[in-house]
Amino acid sequence: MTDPILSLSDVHKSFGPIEVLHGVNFALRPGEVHALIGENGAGKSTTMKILAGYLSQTDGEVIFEGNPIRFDHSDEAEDLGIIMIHQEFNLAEHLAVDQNIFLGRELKKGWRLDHGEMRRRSAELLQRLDCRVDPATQVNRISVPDKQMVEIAKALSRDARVLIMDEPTAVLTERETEVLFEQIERLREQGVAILYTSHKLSEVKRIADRVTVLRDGTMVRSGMVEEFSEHDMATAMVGRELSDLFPPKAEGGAETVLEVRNVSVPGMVENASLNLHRGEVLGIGGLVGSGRTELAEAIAGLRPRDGEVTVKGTALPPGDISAAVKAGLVYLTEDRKGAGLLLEKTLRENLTLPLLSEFGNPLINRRKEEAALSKAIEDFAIRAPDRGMAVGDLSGGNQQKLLLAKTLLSNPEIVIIDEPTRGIDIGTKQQIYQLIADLAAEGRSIIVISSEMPELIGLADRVVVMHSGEITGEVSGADVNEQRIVKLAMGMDAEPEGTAA
Amino acid sequence: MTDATAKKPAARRSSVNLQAIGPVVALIVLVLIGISLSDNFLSYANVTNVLARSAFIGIIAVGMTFVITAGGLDLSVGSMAAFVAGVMIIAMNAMTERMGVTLPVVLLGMLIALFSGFAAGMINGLLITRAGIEAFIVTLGTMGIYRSLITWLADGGTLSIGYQMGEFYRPVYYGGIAGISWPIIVFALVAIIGEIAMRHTAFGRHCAAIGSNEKVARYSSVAVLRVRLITYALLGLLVGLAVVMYVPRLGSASSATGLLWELEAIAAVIIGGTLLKGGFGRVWGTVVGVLILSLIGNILNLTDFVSPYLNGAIQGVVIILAVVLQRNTGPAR
Amino acid sequence: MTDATAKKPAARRSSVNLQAIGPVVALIVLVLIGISLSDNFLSYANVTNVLARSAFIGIIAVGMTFVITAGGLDLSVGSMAAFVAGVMIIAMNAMTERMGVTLPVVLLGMLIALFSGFAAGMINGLLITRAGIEAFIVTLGTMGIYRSLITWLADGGTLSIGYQMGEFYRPVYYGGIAGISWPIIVFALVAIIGEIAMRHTAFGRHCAAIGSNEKVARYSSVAVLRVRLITYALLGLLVGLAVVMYVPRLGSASSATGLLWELEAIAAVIIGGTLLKGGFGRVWGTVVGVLILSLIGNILNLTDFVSPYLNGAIQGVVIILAVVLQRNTGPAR
Amino acid sequence: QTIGVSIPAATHGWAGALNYHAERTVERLEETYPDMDFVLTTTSDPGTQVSDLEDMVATRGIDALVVLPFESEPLTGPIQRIAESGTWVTVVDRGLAQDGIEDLYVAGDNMSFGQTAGQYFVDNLDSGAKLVVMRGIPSTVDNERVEGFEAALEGSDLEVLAMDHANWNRDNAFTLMQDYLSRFSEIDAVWAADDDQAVGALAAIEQAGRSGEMIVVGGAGMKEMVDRIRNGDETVPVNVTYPPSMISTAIEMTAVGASGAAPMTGEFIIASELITQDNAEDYYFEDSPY
Ligand SMILES: Nc1ncnc2c1ncn2[C@@H]1O[C@H](COP(=O)(O)OP(=O)(O)OP(=O)(O)O)[C@@H](O)[C@H]1O
Ligand SMILES: Nc1ncnc2c1ncn2[C@@H]1O[C@H](COP(=O)(O)OP(=O)(O)OP(=O)(O)O)[C@@H](O)[C@H]1O
Ligand SMILES: O[C@@H]1[C@@H](O)[C@H](O)OC[C@H]1O
Ligand SMILES: [Mg+2]
Ligand SMILES: [Mg+2]
Repeated sequence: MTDPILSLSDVHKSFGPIEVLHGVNFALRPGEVHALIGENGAGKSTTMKILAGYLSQTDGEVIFEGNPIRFDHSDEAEDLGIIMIHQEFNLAEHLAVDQNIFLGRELKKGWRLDHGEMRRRSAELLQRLDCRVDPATQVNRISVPDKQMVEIAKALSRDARVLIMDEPTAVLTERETEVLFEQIERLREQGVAILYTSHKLSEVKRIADRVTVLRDGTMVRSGMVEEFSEHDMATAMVGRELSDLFPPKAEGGAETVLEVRNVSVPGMVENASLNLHRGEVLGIGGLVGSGRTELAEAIAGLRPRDGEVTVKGTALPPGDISAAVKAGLVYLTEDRKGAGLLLEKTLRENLTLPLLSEFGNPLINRRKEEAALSKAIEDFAIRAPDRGMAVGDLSGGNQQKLLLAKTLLSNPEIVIIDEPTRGIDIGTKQQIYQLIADLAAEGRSIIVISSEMPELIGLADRVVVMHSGEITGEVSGADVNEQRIVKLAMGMDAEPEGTAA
Repeated sequence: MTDATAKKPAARRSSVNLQAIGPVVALIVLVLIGISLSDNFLSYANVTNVLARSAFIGIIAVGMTFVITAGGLDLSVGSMAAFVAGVMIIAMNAMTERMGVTLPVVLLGMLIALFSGFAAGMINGLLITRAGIEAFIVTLGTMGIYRSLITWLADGGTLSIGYQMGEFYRPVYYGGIAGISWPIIVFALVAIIGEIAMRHTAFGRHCAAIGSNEKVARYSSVAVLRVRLITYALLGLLVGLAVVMYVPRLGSASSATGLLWELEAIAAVIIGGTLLKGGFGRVWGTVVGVLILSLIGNILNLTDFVSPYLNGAIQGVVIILAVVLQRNTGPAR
Repeated sequence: MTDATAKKPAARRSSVNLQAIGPVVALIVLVLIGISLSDNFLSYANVTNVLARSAFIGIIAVGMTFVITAGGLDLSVGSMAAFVAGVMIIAMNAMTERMGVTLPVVLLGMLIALFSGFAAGMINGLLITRAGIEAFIVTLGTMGIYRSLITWLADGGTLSIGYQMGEFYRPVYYGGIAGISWPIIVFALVAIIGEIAMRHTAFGRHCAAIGSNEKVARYSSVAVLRVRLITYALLGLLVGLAVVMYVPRLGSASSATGLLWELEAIAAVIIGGTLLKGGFGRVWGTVVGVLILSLIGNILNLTDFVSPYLNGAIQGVVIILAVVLQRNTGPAR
Repeated sequence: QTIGVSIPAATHGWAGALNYHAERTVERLEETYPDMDFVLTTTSDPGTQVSDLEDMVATRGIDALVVLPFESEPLTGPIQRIAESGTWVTVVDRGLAQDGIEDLYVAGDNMSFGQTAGQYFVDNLDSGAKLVVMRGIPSTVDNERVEGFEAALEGSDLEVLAMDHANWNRDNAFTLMQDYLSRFSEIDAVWAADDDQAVGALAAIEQAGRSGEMIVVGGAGMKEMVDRIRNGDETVPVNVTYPPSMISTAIEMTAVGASGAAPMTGEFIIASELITQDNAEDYYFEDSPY
């Protein structure tokens, strides 16, 4: 076995008075893919940031090639070839894709920037990742998964000896995940040490050589991947036995609560029509960029659109989100950081933002807000070391839970959830699936947009599939299976018989 | 270990406290300097003078706090005040001719001032929210427009309220109840209501949300455009209110009225701890900021400093120092 | 795999184009208005006048573009210009006494101006980056300080360069090569270098990155504080350069020198399409903005509008319109 | 004895000279009268001036006030109250809107300032001559001057081609003059109305190479202008006085009055004189800053 290149020895980390890492040990070896798994808030991101020099440990040591090392700045780590992809995007939104990829490491011809070369290499990197974005596009115009690919391209553009990736696949579909894994394989062969986190345990099983499990800031288990089944991993993470991930599917009633007729969003969605019944969980599948998000946003009044959206017989005016909310229709965004949460504000302020009028008029009843927060923390198992902290300091998964709580606060009748479990640990996922089932059982109707095939299949009774901005088909009942969905998503099977069953 | 992120929570907590007391400390220091320089500093007359004259900028700055918190800016308030004062005076003079020196004329005059301010604010707000033009440009434009209009209304000179009417209206600035003069009372009320609105109402929350991240606010079904529009209209209304207190003080308006008030109001807001980029606002901080600015002028008048030419320099230094006190170390933009 | 992606660039290009041509269209419209109103508008003399007088604000505005792109602001440039001009004149007068009316005195004077500007900019930059005080407050403070200092240096009056020296130095403003006057040449050079620096150097790229997201820039190992400091120092240096061109024009400086230049410079930058909140800057846009502002004044002087009192109003309207042209529809902040 | 002095800030040349004189006089008098105290404030808008006056009364307990009102109307009420409380009041330059408030009035005469210049043009220009006019900062002072000027031109056949504001500022005047020169091929005279404006206008005329085509008359008696007149400069034949040193006169008279040496009440109007080559010597003060 090769010597570790980078390791942690008894590392502790406190934020203010709260210690979140209680003595973490583990080592990264060249040519090895090491998976770090654990529940939301277990300390994975914190551990990674310490390794990459973005945070300093309060106690213990970071050891690089056998010597203790202290990074004064992430630059120093980067100079040693330690590269990290953060869980949250680190892209300058106003800059173009290629400008971001080479930010801080611009290529030059003399004193001048070498635009051509940077663009060429960016294109090359993106192509290697099978990502179609034009390197000249401004980052604020590309989709969330594309941003992730840009992040990956940015990391690949640096000469990494250690590559640390914090949930790189959370926002990717299986297809892109495949592409990423090919790259990981390639790097592994080149002798790069790779640290990787994911809540998708099947992925871990597939790609990792070694697995370390964190629970509450403590390392509970570490070993070669062969020693773990997916079930073992989940149990080690959560600290208890997990029952079935998916609750039994609810069958929707006959009453149509939401009718979408010929909705188009210029350049993104064309003539989409669908129905949603009371008590139903409807899935929307498709590849990245197929326009699912745009369709959902158009329905929810967040985008200008053509076509008709009717909630229980009443037409919703386009582009009017408050009308949609009033009609009982809400949308949970896939863009947590950009559109979901106010990162500098507290949990309470975020939770009640969409529904402030319910919390007292004209004066907000603070106690009622606190009560709502307590309930949300309990219902959604939000782990916040401190109730008064800024949401940006929550772990990624806990932010997602808060976003869910916020969206569902108004007790909506129709919920469109875009990537509901993005970055959520397996234990909580189960809770959220249960919650969705419960909502349906209460007679609410849910649309789930998900890039996780098992999630779609496990939750939805009926799945609508999009390709290139158009709805290419619908499957239901026993037809809800991976093969059918993938075919439709690739645009290979648009015949009506697909929907017949 | 230099990493800023690492220190953040600790720094954040302590900096919140420091930020909170920063301007207050500066204010206290100024008061102590004042006391040490002159026995009359704490006299009833001086305290009343300083507070009453702070009222104009103060009332406007409270409105500015909302605009800035919501990520906006208004450079036009100074000229708007001059313009509104001009309109009010012309209207009152015209009405006095017909109705004599009577209370209804004063009340109507006040209404006209409030309404003109509100309308002017609405115009700014509509251009910003509906036409989608950068607030800086819109209000730079209207700043020039209102300043021109008052110059034109006054024919390059001064618009004055009739002498009799002036005397009749005077008590609105110089009078008061229980020894507290009206401008102080009105300023205090505006500040208190403003503070409550900022911290305890949906409107205040929405302003902060919009300033913090407009897209998140929109996705949270906050009526972004409407809230933003309201901040400008509200600021206009408060400019009108400031004018209602200002006109009885000087009884006139000219192209020199309200000069640089916008800078003073914005400075007071920022000194008070509101973020210029938006997302966080503090009305009581603004009040402290206004008082700091007023006190600098007052203290400079208490003694003979080196040269009156250098007043501006001292003012500049104090403004910077007042803010140094509240920022700990972390570099800002 | 998706044609949605394919359609995207097209949409983007059209909106970029509109933004890009917006100010140019406004400029062309103004030129056409100028031509239609006065036969002399396109005369060599008038064109030279307008361009040369734009040079001061123009040179400063190019520097301001970098400051604003990096998410900063500088309110002090007008008073800084006055102060630097004062220092330069005093120094040149002192040197003339000893060294006579000679070229070295002029060159040394220029060096002193450039250096004072640079130093003043550094002070702003250090207070902002090291002491971590909001740029608005720092430069509001130094604005007052420099303005006071020039008043004090000039003893309230005007500092004038000695007559002989003034005559000797004059050609730097009035002279030129091949019929193009020096200020125009220098302005053009500054603009071209600025445009190149913004678009083709790492410095320009880093300014945009910092203005767009400071944390991202820091994580990408951009030396945030240093780049930001450089923007202010560079702006100071350019203020010095503007002064080098300004002093030979009238040979004097007073407390009225450079009044409101900061507003004009910032307005030019924003009209040109640079984002006030930072993240995107366009030097050539700034040049167009400066020309628009100069042309408005020129056209107003070349014709008789209703009342000269209303010049400011017309200016305001044109500024707003110039920007309306460039924003398509989407509401801004 | 405390004497308060409140004047506009040094925002343009003339006001700067006013500040200069006020400061020197205060220094000098503080030495002459050791038991006399002076408070000097400068302001750039009427509102602040009222605040300064309030501060003088409330915190400095002034016995006498010398004030150059930034504007007449807004300062009338506040000054009246100070006068009513028994404080001695000397008003300088810009009179109050009500008669009989001040104890002493020291002033120049703005109507006559404009009239004197206008009369000079009427008397010395050929009939049909063409003029351009630069106005100051829009204000009562400026209005009175223009009124006087227009009154003098009334009935003559001089033609005023254009009239715009240059705000008593050299740079603005330079720009404005450049544009006038582009616009009018024939200009016979420029009434710059203020010597800072004259400086700007002259520079523009020289640049355009049109020196000798027209005369330029400024105002207020700036040293450089008087010097040119003295030397028989053809472009600058005359000037009209408006001495900033009137503030010294006012402060001195007030101090004398307050010290009880002699009663000093009434009006002291310093007429606007025409400076010509003949009398220029009398108006040239080598060490005046203005
Ligand atoms: N800057 C900070 N200030 C305060 N607390 C923090 C900060 N950063 C992280 N924490 C806390 O530290 C704990 C560990 O967070 P971390 O982000 O490492 O979790 P994680 O394992 O990556 O979780 P997830 O799966 O949700 O991403 C959490 O409780 C989080 O709230
Ligand atoms: N603001 C925008 N401007 C221009 N194009 C955009 C914008 N937002 C998204 N797009 C593009 O629209 C297409 C659809 O993106 P969208 O995010 O809706 O896909 P999706 O089907 O929801 O898949 P996923 O959510 O997995 O990304 C993408 O090609 C994306 O790049
Ligand atoms: O302030 C005025 C000054 O600028 C002008 O030149 O002369 C008269 C003064 O009152
Ligand atoms: Mg994490
Ligand atoms: Mg999506």
